[in-house]
Amino acid sequence: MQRITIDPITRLEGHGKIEIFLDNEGNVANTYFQIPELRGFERFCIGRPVEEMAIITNRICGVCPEAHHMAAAKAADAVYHVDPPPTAKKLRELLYSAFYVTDHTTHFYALGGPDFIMGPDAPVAERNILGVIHKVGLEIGGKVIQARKYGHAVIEMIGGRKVHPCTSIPGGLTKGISEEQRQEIESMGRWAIDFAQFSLKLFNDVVLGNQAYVDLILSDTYTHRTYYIGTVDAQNKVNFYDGRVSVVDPDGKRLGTYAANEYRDWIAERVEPWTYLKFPYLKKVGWKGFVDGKDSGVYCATPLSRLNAADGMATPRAQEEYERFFSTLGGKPVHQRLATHWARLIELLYAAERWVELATDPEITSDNFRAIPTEKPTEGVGIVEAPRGTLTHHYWTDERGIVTKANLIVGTTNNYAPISMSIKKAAQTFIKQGTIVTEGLLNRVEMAFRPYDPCFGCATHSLPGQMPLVVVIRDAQGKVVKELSQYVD
Amino acid sequence: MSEQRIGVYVCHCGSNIAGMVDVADVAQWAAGHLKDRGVVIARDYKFMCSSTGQELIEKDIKDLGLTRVVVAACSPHLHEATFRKACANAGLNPYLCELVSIREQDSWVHTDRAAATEKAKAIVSGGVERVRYNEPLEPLTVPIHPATLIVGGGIAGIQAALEIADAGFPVYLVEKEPSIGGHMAQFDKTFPTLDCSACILTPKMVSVGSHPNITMMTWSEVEKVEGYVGNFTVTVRKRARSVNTDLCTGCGVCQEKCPRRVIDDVYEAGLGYRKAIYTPFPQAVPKWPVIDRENCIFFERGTCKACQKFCPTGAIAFEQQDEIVTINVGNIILATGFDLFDPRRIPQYGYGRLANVFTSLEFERLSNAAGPTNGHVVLRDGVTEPQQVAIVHCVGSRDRKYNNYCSNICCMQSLKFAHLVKEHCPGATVYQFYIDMRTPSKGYDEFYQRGLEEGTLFVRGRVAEVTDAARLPGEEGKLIVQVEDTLAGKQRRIPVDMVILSCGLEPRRGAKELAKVFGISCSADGWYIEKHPKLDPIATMTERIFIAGCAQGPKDIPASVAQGAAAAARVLGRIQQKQIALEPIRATVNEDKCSGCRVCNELCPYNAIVFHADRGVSEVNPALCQGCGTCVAACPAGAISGTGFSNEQIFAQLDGLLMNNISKSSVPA
Amino acid sequence: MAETFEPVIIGFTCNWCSYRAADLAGTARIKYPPNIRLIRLMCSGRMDLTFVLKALAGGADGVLISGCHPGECHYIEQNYKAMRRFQMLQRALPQLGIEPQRVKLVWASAAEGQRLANEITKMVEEVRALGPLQWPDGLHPESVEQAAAQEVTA
Amino acid sequence: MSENTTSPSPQSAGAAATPQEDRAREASQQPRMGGKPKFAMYWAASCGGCEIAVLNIHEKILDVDANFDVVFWPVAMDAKYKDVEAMADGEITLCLFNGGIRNDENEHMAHLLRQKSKILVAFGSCANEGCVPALANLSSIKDVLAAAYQSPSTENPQNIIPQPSWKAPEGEIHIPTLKPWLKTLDQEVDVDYYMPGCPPESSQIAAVVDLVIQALKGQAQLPLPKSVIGAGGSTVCDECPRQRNIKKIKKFVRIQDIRPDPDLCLLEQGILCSGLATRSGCGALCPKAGAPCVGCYGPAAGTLDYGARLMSAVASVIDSNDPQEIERILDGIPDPVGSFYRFNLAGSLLHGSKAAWT
Repeated sequence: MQRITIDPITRLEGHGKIEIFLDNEGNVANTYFQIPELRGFERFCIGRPVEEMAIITNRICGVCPEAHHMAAAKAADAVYHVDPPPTAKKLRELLYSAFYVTDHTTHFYALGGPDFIMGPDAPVAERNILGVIHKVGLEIGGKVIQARKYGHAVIEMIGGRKVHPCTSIPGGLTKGISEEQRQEIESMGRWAIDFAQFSLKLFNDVVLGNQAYVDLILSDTYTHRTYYIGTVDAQNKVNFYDGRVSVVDPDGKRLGTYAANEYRDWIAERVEPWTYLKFPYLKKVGWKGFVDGKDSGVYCATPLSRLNAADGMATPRAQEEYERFFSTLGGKPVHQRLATHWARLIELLYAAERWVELATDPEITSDNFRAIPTEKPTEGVGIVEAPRGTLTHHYWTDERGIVTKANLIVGTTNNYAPISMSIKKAAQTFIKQGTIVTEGLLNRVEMAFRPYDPCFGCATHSLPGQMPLVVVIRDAQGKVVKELSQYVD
Repeated sequence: MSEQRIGVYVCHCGSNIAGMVDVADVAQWAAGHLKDRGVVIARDYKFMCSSTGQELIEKDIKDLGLTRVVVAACSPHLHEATFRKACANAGLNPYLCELVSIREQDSWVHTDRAAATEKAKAIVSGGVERVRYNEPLEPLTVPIHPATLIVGGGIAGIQAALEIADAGFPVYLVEKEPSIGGHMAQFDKTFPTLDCSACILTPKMVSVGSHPNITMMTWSEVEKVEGYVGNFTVTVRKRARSVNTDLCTGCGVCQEKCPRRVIDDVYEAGLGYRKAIYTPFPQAVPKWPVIDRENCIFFERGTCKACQKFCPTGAIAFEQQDEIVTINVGNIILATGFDLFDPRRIPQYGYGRLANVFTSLEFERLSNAAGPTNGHVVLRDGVTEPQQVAIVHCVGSRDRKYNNYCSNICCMQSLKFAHLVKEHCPGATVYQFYIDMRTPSKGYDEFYQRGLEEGTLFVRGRVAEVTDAARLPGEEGKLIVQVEDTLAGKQRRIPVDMVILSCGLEPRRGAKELAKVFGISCSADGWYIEKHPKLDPIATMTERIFIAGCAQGPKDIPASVAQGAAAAARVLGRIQQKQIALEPIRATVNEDKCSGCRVCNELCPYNAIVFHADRGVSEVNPALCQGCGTCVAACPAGAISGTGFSNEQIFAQLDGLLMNNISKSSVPA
Repeated sequence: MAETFEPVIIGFTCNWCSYRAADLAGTARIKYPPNIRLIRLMCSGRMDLTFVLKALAGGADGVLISGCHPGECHYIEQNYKAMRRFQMLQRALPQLGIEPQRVKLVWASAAEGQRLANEITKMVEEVRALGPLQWPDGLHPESVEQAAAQEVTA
Repeated sequence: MSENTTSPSPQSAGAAATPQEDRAREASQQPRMGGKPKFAMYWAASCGGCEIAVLNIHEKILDVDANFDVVFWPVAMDAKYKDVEAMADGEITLCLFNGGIRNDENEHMAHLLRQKSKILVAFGSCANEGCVPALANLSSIKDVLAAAYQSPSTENPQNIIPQPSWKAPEGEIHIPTLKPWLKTLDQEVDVDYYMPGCPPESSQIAAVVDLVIQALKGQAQLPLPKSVIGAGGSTVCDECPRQRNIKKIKKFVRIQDIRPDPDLCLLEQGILCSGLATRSGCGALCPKAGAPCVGCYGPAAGTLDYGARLMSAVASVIDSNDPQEIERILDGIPDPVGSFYRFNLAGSLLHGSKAAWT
């Protein structure tokens, strides 16, 4: 039996290792997508004051610390049974919307987008942000940098720092914003809306305008019929900061919605001995292995999932794009993973619009951004939509508010099973009867998981380094017969 | 760090060390295992502190170019100075020498030779590592102000003041009462010689009053002490006397005319009266009276002014205000004396409840010819002479409930009382109720013998109760002393007319507060702590501040006088040096590292740390700093370093003691 | 390890009371076990908790901190600062897996050589009973791994 | 432990200094033929915040591109791990290494990049002192694994625990072995410079980039080997605008319990703020935002143990001499080690709890 080792995967914010085993006919027998690290946050949150969770758990991931900061802060609110004043909630959501803009921008232009803008068969050396800049023009590089800059400016204004914000505490925030800051935030937000629309237009022209890409998107290779989850507001519109989590089945039928503290009725996690990462699945449906379909509890939590799980977007421009999205791709739900890139841009637009909505909210500059907790701390769950999936923080404390138990289900983790499935499917598609494996395989495999924008930093609560994508083909004895890299030798 | 050349010298101290520690082995080990730590020579010698021993070191410094010296011998408190001097003689900065103790802390306290030898190696190793980080230091010298402040005008303070003044140096004598004299002025006779207290004290008081070098500040109290060693700035509050001392002749008319009689519970111990304007006693120095404003009718109602009307020189000055004066002095002697134990705290002795129970001080006044009864020893009724008198010892002393210590003077004062009773009331029976008789000093035991001969009755046992509840015939109208006679081994009830409580001595109320003002410390009992209980009972741990008399602990007049004189001698010696060299153990702030967090600001009891708001940094005044290092340990920025005890030195010593400085493999098993 | 474990205890004494107490113990030939090695500070207020942790990390099995009795500090009240730090450390030690009894604060006046000797004897026995601390050499964390090798593969 | 470890213990008695100096000297010489000096950045067990912080220097990133040959930077570009192995020793001029050493793979990369780099910079709190993940050093690996794989939402009846090597039906597969103990970079390999912060502030990164570029052009001097770069020489209070008075603490409070005076030192208000012991350089961001300093810039120069320093300082200003009252006041600090060693545990003298290795 042959085995192929892909270790690790490039331009994925975290570390993954893929083992592909071929049977004697040279067909894919099985694939293992392994996550190699664990930092143990669930353990060492124990004994810490719950108000520190927001600054401890955001060290889980430097790519989306804002998400952990929010989830932990909301959980701490719940632990103290305190309801932050509207201004506090709005400021947090404002920060969070700005964060979404930087994060989705980074992914689309630096990580996921290049596959499309440059084309899947373009040399890898070109399939990166620099390539994009060369193809679309230098000013786009400036725009991307600008978008990140603005986003981080807002994060620092409200969160106190660009990375690892520090201002959310049980009952609200440690500071508010001034009118001058508000104006600055608003004008940056308006720029962000234009940028989001520009990005959608870019996608429209370069990708949707190219039948080959559309076919690729719609091809079965990148399609899985799974369940989808995503947080929605009272009107069942997509919301990143707060709401109930909506669960829809592969036919798009809503199974129901759950509140943060009900998450364990819906979600369970499975442990495999060959990876440090767990596999969440829908408890009600149950774990049936790495298969899709209605009977398998495997679900997906991505921008695509959020669109599938919601009835629409809460802002006008985003809503238009939402409708166009589903009409173009033949109605809800959309199962084609590559469409996630598009969905992400629609979320980018929503985030920018929400940013301006909140920046123009009359309450936003109020100094009533704190409520002092009065109740005994007990237990609480906080849920937000991280860009890479629903993020759940759950803390139990003693009467002093010291954490006695912690449970974290992190964005990317939700998608571990579907990603593994996508990888296997891609491998099966491109390795047949011992076809000589070419780098094409590597690109295609990469394309299979890149839509998930997987961040195993979060997932493993660690973010170790990555190495270039290398395929090692070994024979049954494990001797290396061929080695390929992404570079054209 | 530049390469060090270290010499190690292990002392035998005869057999004191060599008897328990294999000194040769220690020296050899050091030469071998500590070679790569900079040790170039290691010797052992019989007596390192001997002149030959010191020469050994000096020679090596010159010949081998030693840059550091470690001596393993006795406690640094004994010979640190010796070996530092030896290094200095050889041109090596004395502070580059480290003395580690392998005697007091090793050979003398351990019994296993092997273990003691291993420990000695560790101690040497610690010293070697530490000395590598010793820095050459220069002692700070500060000039000394020639004037001296003496607080307390009792006999000890008076003695000290005269000694210094006679030597030609200025003295400020601060006394809180209107007159100097202290407790001694209240006594009639003094044991064991029974000479008249006034007769021997008054001349001294007078010469203080008239001495050109002594500035007396009576009716005054020290409020603040600032500045530093050798240069104190003292703030004194001179309470308003309401008498113009330039005009007052001390004729005393004002006191005659003053219509307000006040019970005098200071000088007369509550037995007699004084006026609202008064001098405590006829021989008072200074002679000027004071108006006690709490009791003066004018200050109560705005009328009267009798004194003013009659004052021939118009010296009465109601408008006078308290005066705050600041004086500069180089040395300070505290002679603040004692307070009498208040026997009300022992209710079963009935003082305050039973009329004819007296305190020792009350009896002093009773027996004093110048006292309220003109020296007639009588009961409270003022007429009846007592037939039986009981003297109770150790009242408030040698008693866990009150004071553990022996008040030193009570036995003798009780013997004196017994004698005086017999002198004033011939035929009276006197009982002494004692625990132990303590009469150690010169002529004291003879006085005790005399008491015995005079027929005083001694009952050994602590008095349980003094009561007026008669139970047996003959007890009616008497005070009954209930006691277990531990010699006869039985309970006894002894009816008497008068009971004298020989009260113990206690620190002045407020002694602790005063200690804070002067930055010295009190023992748990509240007495001021001397620098060394045997070798330096005069100095305090705070440079330039000395103690004399009962402030340091209960003592009799000769001892107080001796200590006053001794303190004066110390001060004179210091003044003559004109400047002091201070151990250069000081904290310093690195201003670049100081963040101005102000953690250190409140930590210094000597207010040596000042915060410069403009620069946002703290600074240590080296002259005020005493080198305790508390701020060094507290500085969160590590911006404060302490010379002599730097982190580097201590870390290094730790590594040495734990033998982490030599590769584990080479550690002898 | 030897049959009977001989703990190493580092003692920090102040220059005025506890070091003199140690001297007095010597002068009076009062015996106590040789397991303690003293470092003289000017005042217990100089006691930086770093000293204690460095001692423990450096191989000491226990640390004794000693100074003048409260109210008798040569520097008036600095020993209270030592006390505050000590009490703080006592709360941290258990979290670090170190028995609080391994670090002790003992007041001893210059006159209390006997008392100091007794306290040392007592502490040596207590630490002996606790067994070796033997903290892994910080600068060579491999020793940590050896210590925990069996744990690595859970 | 960082550069400023003034411990005179021979292990750190500067013995290692010489090779550094050589490397640093070479590095500051004009780059040899082969064009621009080579730049690498690597993440071990870190959160990626350091990478984001570097990206946040925005336009400056182009200077890096202009002045360096970026040979290895996983997050930003594809490069072959084998390429690094193929490099000559010291071929990489400047390597920013972030992340702690959590497993044997991190260890391997640390040694490889040390070998290949002239200047190895411990970049960010994790590499410098362990950062928050080092709090895992308070527990045994057993407990860490149990907390993860027996969590309340995990269905794991057979109590499966991931294994470093596992026999799948198709063959044996491996994942890295977790170390019992998270290490800092310089506990694993020799480090030339230390750049603290969680993450290092972008402005500081930009300044350092400038300096190195200048130095490579021979227009500036590289700092002394083993020194801390991209940070201040004092502590956060130095940069904190809050008003400070003498410190006397009668009561410690948790931040959610009070509405702090926005202009007054937080510690003086009883909120445990680490600013006083934490190296300056961030600009006191957290205190300015009304939150206490959490200590991410690590110890000030000359500090051997960050937590011990902070504890000694804070305890010193507790306003009581009565043991009982002091205990009551200390009750206000429910998690001393977590609070005083939040970022520094791996770098501390003890590195963690005995629990981690027994």
